Amino acid sequence: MGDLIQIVVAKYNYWIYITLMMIGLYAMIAKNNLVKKIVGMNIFQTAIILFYVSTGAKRGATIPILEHGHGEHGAGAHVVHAVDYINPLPHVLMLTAIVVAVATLGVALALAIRVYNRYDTLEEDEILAKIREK
Amino acid sequence: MSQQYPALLVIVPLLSALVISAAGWINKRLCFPIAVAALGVAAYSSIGLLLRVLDEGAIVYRLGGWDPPMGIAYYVDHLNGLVLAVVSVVAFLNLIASKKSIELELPDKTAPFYALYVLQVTGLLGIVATGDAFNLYVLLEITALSGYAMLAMGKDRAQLSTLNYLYMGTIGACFYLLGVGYLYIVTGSLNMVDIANILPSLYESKAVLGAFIICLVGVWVKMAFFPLHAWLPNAYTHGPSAASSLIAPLVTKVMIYVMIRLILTVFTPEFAFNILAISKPIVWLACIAIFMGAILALAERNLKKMLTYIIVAEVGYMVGGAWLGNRAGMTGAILHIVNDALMTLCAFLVVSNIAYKLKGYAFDDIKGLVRKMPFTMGALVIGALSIIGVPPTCGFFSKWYLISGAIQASQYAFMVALLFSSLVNVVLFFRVIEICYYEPFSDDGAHGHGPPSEPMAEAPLTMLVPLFIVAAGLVLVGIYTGDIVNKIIEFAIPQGIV
Amino acid sequence: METMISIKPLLAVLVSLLITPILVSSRAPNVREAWTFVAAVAKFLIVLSMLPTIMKGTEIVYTVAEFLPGAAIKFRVDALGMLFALVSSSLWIITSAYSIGYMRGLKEHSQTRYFVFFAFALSATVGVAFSANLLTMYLFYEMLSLATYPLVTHHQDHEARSSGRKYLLYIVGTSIGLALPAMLISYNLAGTLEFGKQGFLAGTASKPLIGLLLFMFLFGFAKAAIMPFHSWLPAAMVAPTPVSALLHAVAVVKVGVFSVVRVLTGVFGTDLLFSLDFGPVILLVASATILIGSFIALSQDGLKRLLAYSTIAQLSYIVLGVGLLSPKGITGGMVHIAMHAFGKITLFFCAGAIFVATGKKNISEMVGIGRRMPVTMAAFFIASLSIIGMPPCGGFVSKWYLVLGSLEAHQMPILYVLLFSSLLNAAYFMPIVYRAFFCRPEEAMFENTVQEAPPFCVVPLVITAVISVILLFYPQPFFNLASMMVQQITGT
Amino acid sequence: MKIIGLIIALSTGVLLICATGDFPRWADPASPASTHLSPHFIEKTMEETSVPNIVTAVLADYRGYDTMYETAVIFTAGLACFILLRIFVKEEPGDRLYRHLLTGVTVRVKEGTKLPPSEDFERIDATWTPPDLIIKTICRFLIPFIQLFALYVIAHGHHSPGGGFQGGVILGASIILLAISQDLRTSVRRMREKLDAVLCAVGVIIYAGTGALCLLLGLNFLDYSALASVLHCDPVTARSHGILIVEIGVGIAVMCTMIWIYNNVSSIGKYDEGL
Repeated sequence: MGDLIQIVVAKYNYWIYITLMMIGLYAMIAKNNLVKKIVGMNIFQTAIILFYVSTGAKRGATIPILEHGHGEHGAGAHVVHAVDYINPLPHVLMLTAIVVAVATLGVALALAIRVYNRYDTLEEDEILAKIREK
Repeated sequence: MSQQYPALLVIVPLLSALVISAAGWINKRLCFPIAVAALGVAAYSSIGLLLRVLDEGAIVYRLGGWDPPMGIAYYVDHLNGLVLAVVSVVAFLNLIASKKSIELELPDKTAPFYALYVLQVTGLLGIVATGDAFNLYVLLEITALSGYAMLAMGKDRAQLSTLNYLYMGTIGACFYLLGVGYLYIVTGSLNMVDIANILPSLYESKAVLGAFIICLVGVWVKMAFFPLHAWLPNAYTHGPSAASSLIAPLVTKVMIYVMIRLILTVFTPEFAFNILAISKPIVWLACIAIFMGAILALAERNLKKMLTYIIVAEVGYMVGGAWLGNRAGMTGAILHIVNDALMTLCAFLVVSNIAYKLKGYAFDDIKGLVRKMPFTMGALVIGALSIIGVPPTCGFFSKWYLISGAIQASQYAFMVALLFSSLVNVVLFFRVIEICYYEPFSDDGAHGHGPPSEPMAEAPLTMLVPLFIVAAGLVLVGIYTGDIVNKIIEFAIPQGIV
Repeated sequence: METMISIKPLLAVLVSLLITPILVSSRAPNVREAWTFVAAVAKFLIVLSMLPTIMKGTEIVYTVAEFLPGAAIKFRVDALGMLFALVSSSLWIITSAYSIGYMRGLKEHSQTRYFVFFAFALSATVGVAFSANLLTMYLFYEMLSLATYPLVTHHQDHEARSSGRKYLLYIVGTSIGLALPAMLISYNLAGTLEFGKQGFLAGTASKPLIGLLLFMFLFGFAKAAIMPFHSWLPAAMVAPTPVSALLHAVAVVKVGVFSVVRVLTGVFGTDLLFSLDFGPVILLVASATILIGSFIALSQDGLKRLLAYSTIAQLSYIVLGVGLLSPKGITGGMVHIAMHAFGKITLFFCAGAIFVATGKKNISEMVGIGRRMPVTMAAFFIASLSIIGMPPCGGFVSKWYLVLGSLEAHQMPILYVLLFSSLLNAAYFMPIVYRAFFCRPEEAMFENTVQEAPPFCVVPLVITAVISVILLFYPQPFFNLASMMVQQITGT
Repeated sequence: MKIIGLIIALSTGVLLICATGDFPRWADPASPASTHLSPHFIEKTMEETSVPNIVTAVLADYRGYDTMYETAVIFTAGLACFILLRIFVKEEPGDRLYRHLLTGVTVRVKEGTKLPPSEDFERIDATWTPPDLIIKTICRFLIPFIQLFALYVIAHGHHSPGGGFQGGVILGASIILLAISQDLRTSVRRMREKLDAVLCAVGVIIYAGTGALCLLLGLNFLDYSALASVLHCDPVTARSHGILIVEIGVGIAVMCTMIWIYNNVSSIGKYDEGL
């Protein structure tokens, strides 16, 4: 039991993101309401963003913006040590992923509006029933 | 200039898509020529690129001038050189063929549609060319978003099915992204070749296994591999003709390419086939996919929807072929990417011709098609023969390699599944041909002289000519299969796979 | 064995394909028919021009495209292929003439389609004859199946539709379901598909596997109409008579038998079959087909259906000849390809001529027809003699060699099968002829106004009947080719 | 469906949890992610691109290609919302309502007739509600500052957290705030649909065009050091400037796309009063 707690604590970031991801995935599959599915999708994507960003963390390091940054480059520049700054790459990647998530959300909402206009409901079973009636 | 082909291939369409979108606000008639020019350049440079690859071997293009693990690089070898050429040519032909149908189906939104079309092609080309695992994800999303938008412009329940596609597509892409994240944590790299170099020491790692599985499942969702296929038929059926005839031939095929790339380059065949013992179950899954695709297609009374189920079965062909783990199977899978793209394009162009001239493409609507649209019908027959796998059309030859691979790997179930699906395809297509040929019936005595001839109502030339080119391509690719295999695919498969 | 590279085989195949655009685009029936004739004659001449080379023992080879080592699209003309190509291309000329008479006589619809697919079918037939390997043969085999589908369903009514389904189901179903995998397995065993003198499977697989492959090939080429995959043939008789005549008496079924023979000799090799003792199996299947086919023929009233069952039985003679695995038997089987072709096509022509002139299809309605159509029925008589295997007709030669072969192979039961089936043949043909000529005037079912069919119909059937007779006295072209082939196989 | 969903979600979770077994501990400085590529970025950025904000440098230069497509993705989304929702009906049949701004009198105009062009009248929907005065005034007051801040965020992306995306979103939000606090017609008057849509494309064109310019100047696509000859500076500074140019492009594209998406979604493509 103690071991398990140790494992969980050492990697708690992953446990949190996976829990969130499972919630999102479950909502996407099991929810009947199309907008709730979109919400689930967003939770899912956010969980992944959380996961990536958490991998960038580095104990004892600060945000990846160089001090004394202004001006000089080349020979006169300050020596920079990698251990002092956290990993910038996941942040960059997640900036992209956030944008993608927003874009997907926009399109999903637009589609949901179209569906609502057509069927007057956002409940999937009702929509399917209406389609079957025709 | 030939040094810059890899960039031109993707940049020209991207820039043109933007220009089209802007030009649409000024003069709508500008959009189509720009799109044609852009895809023409893309097709030209992709073919030029393929020829260069044949001469010089793999080409690395450093975007931004940064060396690969730091920056993003395009890595074009024989495998993606071939796929690039197919994608750009298919997109180009379909664009020309679709002009009229876009104008008919979406009269006031041609400009954004062309822009999305070209963006979609950009995304597909980028996916194929890129050598960076994360870049692939971004391009995947461009492809997906433009695809959703185009498919949702259809009639009936298009929006609903596209929304379902969006959910599934997002899950697939997110799974892939997760897989890349896992790989990044254990390797620290995003470049495919770099990852492959680091991985051998990590083959035992659970993280790599997890990354592989989650990537694979993500890609399977995107390609509609059997139990994950539910989004595909409706989304493709209800979309506008131009969109489905672009997306149906290309998207699933490009996703197959991604899977093969993951197997061959990122995780290496050694890992995928030897260390993981999952080839057999996956081939079994592929068999089920083929069976189910075929059976579901049989139940359809709508030509376009029937074709979508055939796509589901064809995805099974390629996944199974790739996972047979031998050279013949892999050759078959790669060859089938080319062939299936052309075959599906041919079939969907026929559907869009039908949709252009007739009320719809349900079996009831296409009665007597032979007399109304004889040329379209002829192309449908050629496409059907290729999908069935009759020599000398190209479909036969990829099936040949796939079955050879199945025999060599002693996966007889896969062989049976392939033959079963061929037979079902015979039934499917000859049913269609019968309907087009006999109905409506006229039983004027024992000596039926056929129904009274109806006036011919053939689709316009701009739709027919690309269709004929594709139909001829099916036969030509079949005849030159030997060259394609010996000069391109041979080099695309690493020596390690026997 | 010398070989020679020449484009002639490809030309022979393509010549009928090349005219199809002209056929499609031509509006006038005369132009269309003229071009069909030109192509038919050209094809025959090209085939004929290769004959001397082949007789000298040289083989003509031409590779179109190689897509796998040992599995190219490749032509090779040897004695066996030459024999078959000669038969089919010469009969195309005659059938073209007959088609014109028949189609015009009945004012058939969609004649363009008819002639186009006929041309396709002939290309495929010659393609099969000249194939150098299993792949090429399969290619043309499938092409033939598909090209004949529109011909079978020419009438476009319910009956044609269901027959067309049956036709495709049997032919394409077996070729994809049995022949294709058998071909692939063979390729993976031997690494080649090239027909060899003594096959290429020897020493590559165990007896059960060879047996399985034999089964798959034998039934996979369902055009050979070996029971139980025979019932497409009677169904396909809904087609117009020239189609039945050329395709279902000559081209299609012979392609099936030819393919079986090629596979038995070129893939398995007679030595392999002999050493593994598979000869009797083939003989059993063939004999069963012969006898059952003949019995069913006895009970038929529809003339074309009777001829169809007769064809089923006769085709198995050829398989039987090869199954004997003795030189004389094989020779007999090969020659039977030619003899049966000329005999059976005459019979079909006659059936068609009767239909054109009187509209009658059933035997029971043909009492006394010999008096109204004496030429037709005389030809019918001669041709049925040929099929039965009696002098003065060519059929006698092939049957004689089959009998000799069965003696040579010490297969006495086969001898009885041959004799008994000849008896059956006589039993179903002779009553027709008898009732056609010898009946009381009040029994005759025809008005005096009934005339012979148009000359386009009658002349071809007279020609083929005459050739049937000539072949008894001058069987050399076919006979020599057959014996050459046997020499090549046995090496003696 | 619920049970299937539960099973799928749980099995995915279990798979992913198991796979984390071999991960390095959280925030471990010795993890491969922190030792393989990132040291190069951290230590060389200043030297190679002259940008102190490493995230900006990696975003717009090392992985600038990703970012270009990221901008393209957002553009695609805008285009997608537009094509899906926009309705180009000339005018719905029925009477139109106009409100006299000074008096608040509503005028109903019969179908087919037109109001004389005048600044005093504003078109309104049947469901029009007057905007709250406090909200309206405060928002009008805030918007310029928000926009100013946005420009700062874009321009200062080299040295502090920020950049084109962040700035663009803030800019877009300012216009959207206008639309929310008053109505959509007001914001569309400030930012016409056509201008907005064209600017969307222009933003991405600035990015991709900069890349293409590098290509035309003889180096690889997006290799900003090629701009040195145009900008008259050394290649490293040219990279820094190149990043600024593309960040501006990103800012424009993101701003306009945000507005575009909002306009289409909030008015369901009718471009009326909006929410």
